[in-house]
Parts: sequence; C-alpha cells; structure tokens
Amino acid sequence: MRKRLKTKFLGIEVNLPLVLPAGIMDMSFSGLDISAKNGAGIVTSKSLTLEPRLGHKGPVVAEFESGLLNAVGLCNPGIVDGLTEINQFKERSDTPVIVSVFATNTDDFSKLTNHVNKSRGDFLELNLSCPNVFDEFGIPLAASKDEVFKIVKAVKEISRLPIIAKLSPNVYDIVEIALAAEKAGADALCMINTVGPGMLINTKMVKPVLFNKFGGLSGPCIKPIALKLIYQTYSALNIPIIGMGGVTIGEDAIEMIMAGATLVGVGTAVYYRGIEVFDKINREIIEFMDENNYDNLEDIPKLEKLK
Amino acid sequence: MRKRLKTKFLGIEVNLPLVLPAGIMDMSFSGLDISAKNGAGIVTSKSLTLEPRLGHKGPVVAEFESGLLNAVGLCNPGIVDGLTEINQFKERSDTPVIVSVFATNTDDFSKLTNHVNKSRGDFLELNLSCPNVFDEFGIPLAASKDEVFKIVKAVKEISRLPIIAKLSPNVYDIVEIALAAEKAGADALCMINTVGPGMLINTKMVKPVLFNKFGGLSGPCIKPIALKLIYQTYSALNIPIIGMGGVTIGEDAIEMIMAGATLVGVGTAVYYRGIEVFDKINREIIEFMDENNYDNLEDIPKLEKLK
Amino acid sequence: MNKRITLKIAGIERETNDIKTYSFKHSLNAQPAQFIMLTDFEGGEKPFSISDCTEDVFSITVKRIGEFTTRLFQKRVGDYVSIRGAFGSSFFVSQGKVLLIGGGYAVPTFYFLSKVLKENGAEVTLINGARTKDEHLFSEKLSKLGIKVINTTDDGTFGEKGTSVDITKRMLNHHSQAGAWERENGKMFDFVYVSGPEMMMKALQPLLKDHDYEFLFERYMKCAIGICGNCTMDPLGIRLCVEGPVLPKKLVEQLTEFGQYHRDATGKRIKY
Amino acid sequence: MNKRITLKIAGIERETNDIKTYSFKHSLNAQPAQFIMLTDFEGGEKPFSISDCTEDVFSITVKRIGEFTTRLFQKRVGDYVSIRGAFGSSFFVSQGKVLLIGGGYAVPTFYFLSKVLKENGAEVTLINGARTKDEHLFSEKLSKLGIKVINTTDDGTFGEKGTSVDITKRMLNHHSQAGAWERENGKMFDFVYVSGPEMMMKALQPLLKDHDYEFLFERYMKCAIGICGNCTMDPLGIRLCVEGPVLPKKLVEQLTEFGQYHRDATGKRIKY
Ligand SMILES: Cc1cc2nc3c(=O)[nH]c(=O)nc-3n(C[C@H](O)[C@H](O)[C@H](O)COP(=O)(O)OP(=O)(O)OC[C@H]3O[C@@H](n4cnc5c(N)ncnc54)[C@H](O)[C@@H]3O)c2cc1C
Ligand SMILES: Cc1cc2nc3c(=O)[nH]c(=O)nc-3n(C[C@H](O)[C@H](O)[C@H](O)COP(=O)(O)OP(=O)(O)OC[C@H]3O[C@@H](n4cnc5c(N)ncnc54)[C@H](O)[C@@H]3O)c2cc1C
Ligand SMILES: Cc1cc2nc3c(=O)[nH]c(=O)nc-3n(C[C@H](O)[C@H](O)[C@H](O)COP(=O)(O)O)c2cc1C
Ligand SMILES: Cc1cc2nc3c(=O)[nH]c(=O)nc-3n(C[C@H](O)[C@H](O)[C@H](O)COP(=O)(O)O)c2cc1C
Ligand code: FES
Ligand code: FES
Repeated sequence: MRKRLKTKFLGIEVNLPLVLPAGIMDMSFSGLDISAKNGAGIVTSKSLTLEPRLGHKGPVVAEFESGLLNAVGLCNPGIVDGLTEINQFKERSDTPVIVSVFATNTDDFSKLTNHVNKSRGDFLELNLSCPNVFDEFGIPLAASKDEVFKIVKAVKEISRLPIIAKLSPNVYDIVEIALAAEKAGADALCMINTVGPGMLINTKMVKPVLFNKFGGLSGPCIKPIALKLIYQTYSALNIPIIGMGGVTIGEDAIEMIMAGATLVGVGTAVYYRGIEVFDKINREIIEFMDENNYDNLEDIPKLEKLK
Repeated sequence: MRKRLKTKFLGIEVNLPLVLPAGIMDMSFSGLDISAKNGAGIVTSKSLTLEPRLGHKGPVVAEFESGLLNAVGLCNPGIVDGLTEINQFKERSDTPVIVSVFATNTDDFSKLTNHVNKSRGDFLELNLSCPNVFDEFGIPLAASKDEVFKIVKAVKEISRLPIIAKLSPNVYDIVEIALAAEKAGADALCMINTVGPGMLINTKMVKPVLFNKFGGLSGPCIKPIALKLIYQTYSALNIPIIGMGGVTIGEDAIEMIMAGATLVGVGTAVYYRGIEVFDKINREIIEFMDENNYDNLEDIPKLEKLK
Repeated sequence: MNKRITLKIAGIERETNDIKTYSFKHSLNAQPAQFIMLTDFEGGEKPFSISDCTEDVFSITVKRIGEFTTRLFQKRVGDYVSIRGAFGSSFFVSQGKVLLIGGGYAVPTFYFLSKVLKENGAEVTLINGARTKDEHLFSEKLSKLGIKVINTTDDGTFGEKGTSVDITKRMLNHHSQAGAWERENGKMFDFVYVSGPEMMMKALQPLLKDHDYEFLFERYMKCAIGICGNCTMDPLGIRLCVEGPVLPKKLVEQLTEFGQYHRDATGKRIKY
Repeated sequence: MNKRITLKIAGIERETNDIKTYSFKHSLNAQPAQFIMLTDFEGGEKPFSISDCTEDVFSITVKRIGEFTTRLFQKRVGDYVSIRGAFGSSFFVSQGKVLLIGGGYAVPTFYFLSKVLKENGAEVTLINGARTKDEHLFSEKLSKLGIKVINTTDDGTFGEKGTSVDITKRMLNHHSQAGAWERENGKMFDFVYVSGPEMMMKALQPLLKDHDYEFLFERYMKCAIGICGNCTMDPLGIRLCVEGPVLPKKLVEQLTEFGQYHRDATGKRIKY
C-alpha cells in the first residue's frame, strides 16, 4: 500500500509525501524522529539562526475556532546546536531532513549556509518570511523580489545542498517573489508560512492573549489562502512546491496536490489529530486514490494551469 | 435593556451597535428593512457602481469549515436603481443607512458621490478594496496610500454626507492607508473587507469550487486578522471605526470594541445564525456587560493603545 | 446539511423534448419543495426543485432554457455534477382533501409532494396543466400514485382543454359539479398547493381566497444560504432560499412584488 | 478541553515562605499529575500541577522562583488569571499497597493523588521530603487524609532525618524493619509514584528496579499542545505536555536524557 505513495522530490526518492514543517516538533532529534516514525516522509528543523533565540514570552500560542495564532518568535538553540540535533537524527534515520535557517540579510544567510554545508542535512530551506525588515522601498523583506533574489542567489553560490525558498503569503504578488527565487537558483519552494499576523483579545482581562500581541495564523483558516497562492505559483513556475497551510485531513492534502504541490506539509494538524496525523493522512490519501481510481500518487491530476 | 446599547457615531445617535455590512442582505429595500427589524442599528447598501454589474457566474460562494469564500463580483443594479431601494427603505425606517459605492478611479467615485448626494442615505462609504487596479508603482489601489488619499479627498470636497472609507486587510501597512484616508478627510473607517482571496478545490472533479476560482474570505477565519488591523488603526488614528470580520457571537463583538471599534459589523454570521443574529448578539453583549459590570456600551474599555 | 456533495448522474429520463429527469444515488433527506444548487463548475450554479426523494435516491426535473441547462442536457449517466442543499422551506403536509395545482416544469415537485401527502392519508386531487400535449409532464408517473389527476392542456391536445386556472375556476365555482367534495364550512379543500409560473399563481390567488394555501415561488438565487439578499421578496425581506421557496397564504397576501416584478442577477427589478 | 478560561483567584494560602496555594472556583475535571498553563498576560505562561481538584474547585501550589512566580505572589484574592488545560497524562490509579515518594513543590500533586488512591481502596504510604522544616509542605493536609505519611527533612529539623532517597533505601533494604509489608513476590509495594527534583528521581530509579512505578517529569513548556516540540524527551520524542508529564517505568528506562540534561526555552541542552 505504502508503495503507492512514493514520489520524487529534487531527484531524491521520498517514501511518503507528507512533510513535517519548520517549527513543529523539531526542537530535538527525537522530535524529528517520532514524526518520521509516524509517517512524515521528510522532516524540517526549526528555523535556525546564527545565535540562540529565546523567542517571545508566553502565551506564545492562542487558539481560536479556526486555527492557531503563534508568536514563538523563532526561538531556537542557534545553528550550531541545531545542526547537532539534525546530525544525531540522521544517525538513526534515513528520512531526508530539510534544514531551515532564518536571517534578515544576505550575509547572515551565507554564514548559516556555511554551517549547513558541513551538516548531514539533505536540503537547505531559507525562511524568507521576515515582515520586520524592509527594503529601500519600504517593502518587507518577505515581499521584496529584489531582496529575495539577492539572498537566494548568494546562498545558491555556496550551498552544497539543494535550496528551498520558504515564502510568506502576506505579499501582493506571490508570483513575482516566487519567480525571483527561481531565477536566483532556488530548487524548490515551500509555501505558505503563517498568515496575517492576527490578534485575539481576552475580554475579561482586556488584554491581547499573546504577550507579543500579534501572532501568525496557521491551521484550517488559512487553507484557501495557501491553495490560491500555491496554484498561482505552480501555474507560473517550473520548480516543485512543498504545499502547506491548514492541511488536516487527506482531502486537504489532495487539494494541495491538485493546486500544484509535489509534497504536502502538515503542521498545526499535529495538535488537532496527534502526532499520528501523518499516518492518518497517508491512509486517507490512499482511500481517496482508491475511490477515484488513481494507482499512484503521481496519477493524481493537477488543476489546469492559470493563464 | 436596549437603552444600554445606545451609542454615538459621527454625531448621530445609534440605537444598537451592530451594522449590516455591504454585500449582505442588501439588494432590496426589504432586505435592509428585515435586518434593521432584527437588530441592526445601521444598515449598508450593496456596493453600488455607476452601471449595473452582473457579477461572476456561479458558484459565487464556497463554504469551508472556518468561513466562506465569495466571488459575487460586486453584482449590483447600478447606482440609480440602488438608490431607489435605499430611498424606499428610508420611507419605512428611521435606521441610518450607509450607501456603499465602488469604483476604481477618482472620477467615477465623484460621479457616484453626486448621485448619493441626492439620495436619502445617511453616510457614504467608499469601498476602496479593489485589488485589480494598480497605481504607478504597481501597488494595488487598496494598498496605495496615494490613490486612497486622492479618492477620499476628491469625494470629501463634494459629498453632502459624512464619508466612511472601507479598507482592505490585504496591505503591508494598514496604518499608512488609514492615515491617508483620515488626512484626506474621511470621517470614519470601516474595516475589514474580505481577506485573501483564497481558493477551494473540488477533488472529485478537479476544479476550483468558485467559477471565478478565487474568492475573498469572510467569517470566523478572519477575525484575528480584523482585530489586529483594527487595533493598529485605532492606536494611530482619531476617527471612529466600524469593525468587522468574523463577528459571530457577542464575545467577538466585545473583542472588536476592545480593539478599537465604535460599531461592529456582522455579515457572514447571518448565514450561521440566521437573520436574527443581530438581536442574538445584542443580547449576548448585554449579558457580557452584566457579567462584567459595565452599565453602558461606552463603559466597555479599549485595549491600551499600541506605541 | 449545506455541505457540497459531488455525485455521478445515476439516471437520465427524457420527459419531453425540453425536459429531463436526472436521478442521483444519495441520501439527501429532502422534503417536498426544497431545492438544491447544482453546478458542473463550467459556469453557473442553479436551483432545481427535488422531484423525488427516497431513502437513497433523489431526482430533479430540468427544463432546457439557457446556457446552463443546455450544457446539463449534454451530460450522460456517470458524469459528475456537484450539489449543495437541500435548501429552503417545504410544503405543509396536510391531511383531508387537498388540491394541487401545477403548471410546467413545476409539476414534478408535486409528484414528490403527492407521495408524501398520500402517505399522510390525504385525499389528493392534482390539476396537471401544460400548454400542449408535448409539454405535458409526469402524467404516467402521477397516475401510478393512486391520486386523482386532472390533466389539462391550453390547446386541449391532452386531457381537458384550458389552463390550470380555468380548470380550478370551474372546479371551485360549479358547486353542482363538485358537490360531492363540498364541506360544511364552504371550503371544497382543506389545503391547496400551487406550483407554476408566477402569473398563473397570481391569477389563482383571488380564486383561492376562501382556502388555505401555499405557493411555491422562484426568484434569482446566488448564494442559497441567505446572505446575498438577491432572492428577497418585497416588502417583507423574506429570503426565498431560506424562508421560502414555499410561502403560506398569510405571507403571500402581503407580498407587494408578487406578480409585479422580480429581480435579475444584478438586483435590478424586472417587471412581469 | 484546551480552551482558555479566565478566573478570579478564589483563595490564597501561604504554605511556606516561598510557596503558596491558589484555589479557583471552576469545574476543571482534572486528574492527578495533570497541569494547567497559567498567565496574567503580563509576560509568561507557565505550567503548574493541579494540587487538588473537586467537582467545583481546583488549586495549584506554586513556588516563588523567578519573574513570573514573583508576580503571581503579588496577586490577591479576586484578581483574574487565565488558564488553559488541564493538560497531559495522569497517574495510574493503583490498588493495593502503594508508595508515593515526593520532594519539594512536587509534593502537593501527591495530595491530590493520595485522595484519589484512597478512594480507590489503595493503602497509601507517602514519603514527604524537604530540605528543612521551613520548606516542608502539606504535612497537616496530608495527615488528615488517613494515609501513612513519613515526614523527612535533610537536616532532621522535621520528621526523620535524611533525604527521600535515604528513607526509601532504608525502607526497601531493611527487610526486618519493613517485614510486615513484604509480599510473596519480593515487592514491598504494588506501585510506586515519584514526584520531585529530577536528580532525586534519578537516584531512586535503581532502588525501584523491582517495582512498577511512574515518574512525574518537568521540561520547559511553551505550547502545551504538542506542537512546539520544546518538551520532548530523548530519544523517544515523547512530548511531556501530551504523553507526559507522567511516564511509566518502561518508558523511563529508555530515556537517555533522564538525569543528564534538559532543554531551555531556546531548545539548547542544559546539563544537570
Ligand atoms: C427555487 C427554484 C426552483 C427551481 N426548480 C426548477 C426545476 O425543478 N426545474 C427547472 O427546470 N428549473 C427550475 N428552476 C429554474 C432554474 O433554476 C432555471 O431554469 C435555470 O437556472 C436556468 O438556467 P440557464 O442558464 O439554463 O438559463 P438562463 O438563460 O441563465 O436563464 C433563463 C431564466 O432562468 C431563470 N434563472 C436563471 N438563473 C437563475 C438562478 N440562479 N436562480 C433562479 N432563476 C434563474 C431566470 O428566470 C432566467 O430568466 C428553479 C428556480 C428556483 C428559484
Ligand atoms: C509539568 C510541570 C508542572 C509544574 N508544576 C509546578 C507546580 O505545581 N508548582 C510550581 O511551583 N512549579 C511547577 N512547575 C515549574 C514552574 O512552571 C516554574 O517554576 C515556573 O515556570 C517558573 O517561572 P518563573 O518565571 O517564576 O521562573 P524563571 O526564572 O522563568 O525560571 C526558573 C526555572 O523554572 C523553570 N521554568 C521556567 N519556565 C518554565 C516553563 N515554561 N516550563 C517549564 N519550566 C519552566 C525552569 O526550570 C527555570 O530554570 C511545573 C513545571 C512543569 C513542566
Ligand atoms: C508554532 C509554530 C512555529 C512555527 N515556526 C516556524 C519556523 O520556525 N520557521 C518557518 O519557516 N515556519 C514556521 N512555522 C510555520 C509552519 O512551518 C507552516 O508554514 C505554517 O504553520 C502553515 O502550516 P500549518 O497550517 O499546517 O501549520 C511555524 C508554525 C507554527 C504553528
Ligand atoms: C457575499 C458577500 C458579499 C460582499 N459584498 C461586499 C460589497 O459589495 N462591498 C463591500 O465593501 N464589502 C462586501 N463584502 C464584505 C463584507 O462587507 C465584510 O467586510 C466582510 O464579509 C467581513 O465581515 P464578515 O466576516 O462579518 O462577513 C461582502 C461579503 C460577502 C460575504
Ligand atoms: S440566494 Fe442569496 S439570500 Fe437567497
Ligand atoms: S510544550 Fe510544546 S510540544 Fe510540549
């Protein structure tokens, strides 16, 4: 049964199409390992920065009926300790690892790349979703095609690993940004990062629920936004896409694939359906394939491209 | 009991704080009337354009677990017939009416204003959320502070009615846009319009559910985004805000008020809770006030402003 | 209840040149007069009344009119379509003597209603009208239900000659003819149901002033979930997709737009 | 179950200089060892074990350590705090002879557990250890439960002299002394529960190798809903906020990080 879910991603055979995305269950080698054991075909590290980051004070997550807000604030142990966890994971598992890194300028991204080159990671993911740094036109880095181009190009020149650009949904023209990444040499895209951000208020205490006040939206509420952006990007580009954003059940994953995703990320749903969510969704994908007479994952059709 | 919900908006006494927003139950005078009878304190017309618009082909709405996508495509009978409905409504009701108009340039907005000047409407709302027209820098009208300034200023000069600028949430810097509207003479803001847009896919037929493929998100999924933008805007501006986006129960309305809204719009929730939703939420607001010892609506505190 | 389901067409039956019945295997659980919104995702999503609904099969009966229905006529058994619903109010299920007055593609709804009324022990009389024999619908299906059917065509090519309105007038006025049914309170029927073109209903309204009745209305529908406001009826603001499509006498009597105008897809009023 | 609730502090009891018990009127429906996340929205949201839970009241017992708990200590009855939970696994409710070994601010959890065990008919012995008399916790409350409590302090200022580990060793080794309890299978207790500083648990582990037991762990918690991965235990990837904080013997034995290191808020490993 499992064989039917095999696929290829950047030349590597991937046994299962689901990806553990950055920031979910990935602070330790054992978190990556349990996710892989539960059916993630690829796992991603927490976005690592040059120095350790404490992140924001709590509450760092806020739940509402349609998803989560989070303001973990890119807490991570720093690139050195982060890579130690990844190497330790690779000692025990064949599952490919995406090393996610975060910075706000080309220099730091390059430094991070040099570290990652020496690790046992399989892919390098650039978290390009920073909304707090602006280019010369006052456009946030995440939305600046020029900044994205510069960073990806610089990293591409020195990276030993294939490069995945992780894109923010909070931009006017996703295709412009994605094309900049592709032109600069990105081998694949990962999208979408969290939406918004948003805010929730505790009405009894008249306070924002998150101490950071604002937090990115994830979970079911963002699925339509993810599908739209993935579809637009798939229609215009030639590199593969890891699609994510609100995938909770098998049918969500099918939607992602039809919108253009090659692999599908499952993050917030770990909360809704447990760490077993990967195997649950794998099974649901197989059920969908049975019902609709698709033999293999790659037989699932994509939408006609946008013109 | 109802007296405790009285408030003031731009110098007018408003009996109830809930607003029927543009696009909901407002194609006919009788739709406005039934909404007012069910507890809307102010009602808004469909966004009217100079000429009638058929809108998109169906499906024009798509439901998902966290809200709705709509692509009605600004269908409306045109400003002349639209104002006839409004006048007919005003013959039967004292409830204030916001006349919403939509255009993509200053000229057309001005022409619309001339029509509205001759109507019995109480407020003029400019739907400034067009994502399909761009300024000279390639920025969508909705996100262009210059375009917003120009339009609001031109309309302000000729409008007999107080002006409400309805803002799109899909911008990098809401405060910049809101300030432009305020500086140009907007008397109030209405926010937020729909988010995204997004897409949903029918997996059996491998087709986008909406014939227009993409549609704006409304309902519970957008509430945190609305709260955040309203709070930022409230913190930076001095004009009142009609807050909306996902308000479904009384506590949502309280959150809107605490974030900075003077009045609260309820749109998609008409689907979830029936046309009686206004009175249901009015009652829930009163219950909240009782539980937390607020005598009047205006005693409900706001969050401390952002610095 | 409003979730979208996507189904293969299980059966197609040609009723007349312009009318086909499509059946689907699905437990829809609809009531008579409720409708679905149907789309093929090729442009357009349109309301159709349920013409039959059993535990696991339901059907709609469609008249080819414009772009959408023409495309639907080209579909074959096994093709997918996607539906939402069932939506809206349903007919009151009366007991006693009831009269159903139907015209055109609105008659099939009465097939479903007749079944339900019969199960409820009502004594059903149905006036099934059409312009001409070729457009006359469901006469065979209805005859199998064991109810009293009065077939009629405007041109007399099938059944009695005359419109449904003519027949109704005759039936209600000529006490001699209808004597056997007449009741003490002067009403011939305990309940009357009307489904057909709006002007037919308008013409029937004065004839039925002594009766209790429900009318089945049609207005342009977009969302079908009560928010777009396209289907409201003046001056009540009744949404036909939620509070309708069936409206009872006491509401019908208040409708100023009934028989006067309806609204098109832009919301513009169109005079009848 | 994980929804945020915002409650007024209903009662505050001073236990020691550094420890207070806060009670809340709410039907939390928690089990022993489960915890809540508590915040005042002034910076920080922290895990605290339930130290008692009845149908409509629950309490937590807090040690003042850093910024957050210091602020909490300034709150008064009637002040609001906001909580999520209860989260996590709970202790197995055993029957027969059971031993509870507790140290420091982890002892109050055992108050709640003891009540539940007693109701279940278990014969409870509890070793309640602290460094010194002033830090010794809950001795009065526990004595009222009708269980056997062995109080102990490292410096002998209250109860027996020695650590909980010393006492346990003595109890389990000196068969003569413990003769009356000993069972045929060589186990003195049907089940052992341990809650306290990690190094205490580590020291107890070899002593308990013949017993069935559960340990209550603590790791840095952020989300408490199983997604941030900050609280996982190597090498199993067990999330203490979901699969823990109570872990059974067969899992404890596989934990390579137990007593070796934990992770701080950045995820960095901190050696014990
Ligand atoms: C509650 C209800 C139940 C209906 N039941 C049936 C039925 O059982 N069988 C049947 O054949 N038809 C039924 N109709 C009418 C059916 O929806 C239209 O015939 C169909 O939409 C025509 O589409 P078209 O593209 O083929 O024609 P078009 O050329 O688009 O339109 C022709 C006419 O159909 C009507 N119409 C078109 N679109 C809509 C719409 N979205 N909502 C309402 N009316 C529309 C208008 O009067 C229009 O003038 C029903 C309509 C309503 C409101
Ligand atoms: C499952 C569990 C149950 C707990 N139950 C209790 C209890 O019943 N009573 C009690 O007093 N304390 C309990 N704690 C510990 C309590 O959470 C910390 O004492 C508190 O968070 C300290 O916060 P602070 O700001 O005052 O101190 P800080 O100066 O922030 O930290 C002091 C120490 O507290 C611990 N700590 C801080 N933040 C966290 C966190 N988010 N998650 C876990 N540990 C943290 C760390 O070891 C840290 O070194 C429990 C912890 C866990 C994981
Ligand atoms: C708690 C949390 C932490 C996250 N941390 C990161 C991160 O460090 N780097 C990153 O690129 N994305 C991060 N994300 C975003 C996710 O990787 C993912 O893009 C997003 O959550 C959408 O997917 P989902 O709806 O399946 O969760 C985080 C998301 C959550 C919920
Ligand atoms: C079906 C539909 C039609 C709408 N049409 C308009 C419109 O014509 N003009 C406008 O400014 N906003 C329009 N909106 C946006 C609403 O006015 C409102 O800003 C948005 O739906 C968020 O509020 P809600 O979540 O309460 O629905 C429409 C929304 C919906 C769902
Ligand atoms: S069709 Fe939209 S309200 Fe009825
Ligand atoms: S605290 Fe986040 S996974 Fe346990």
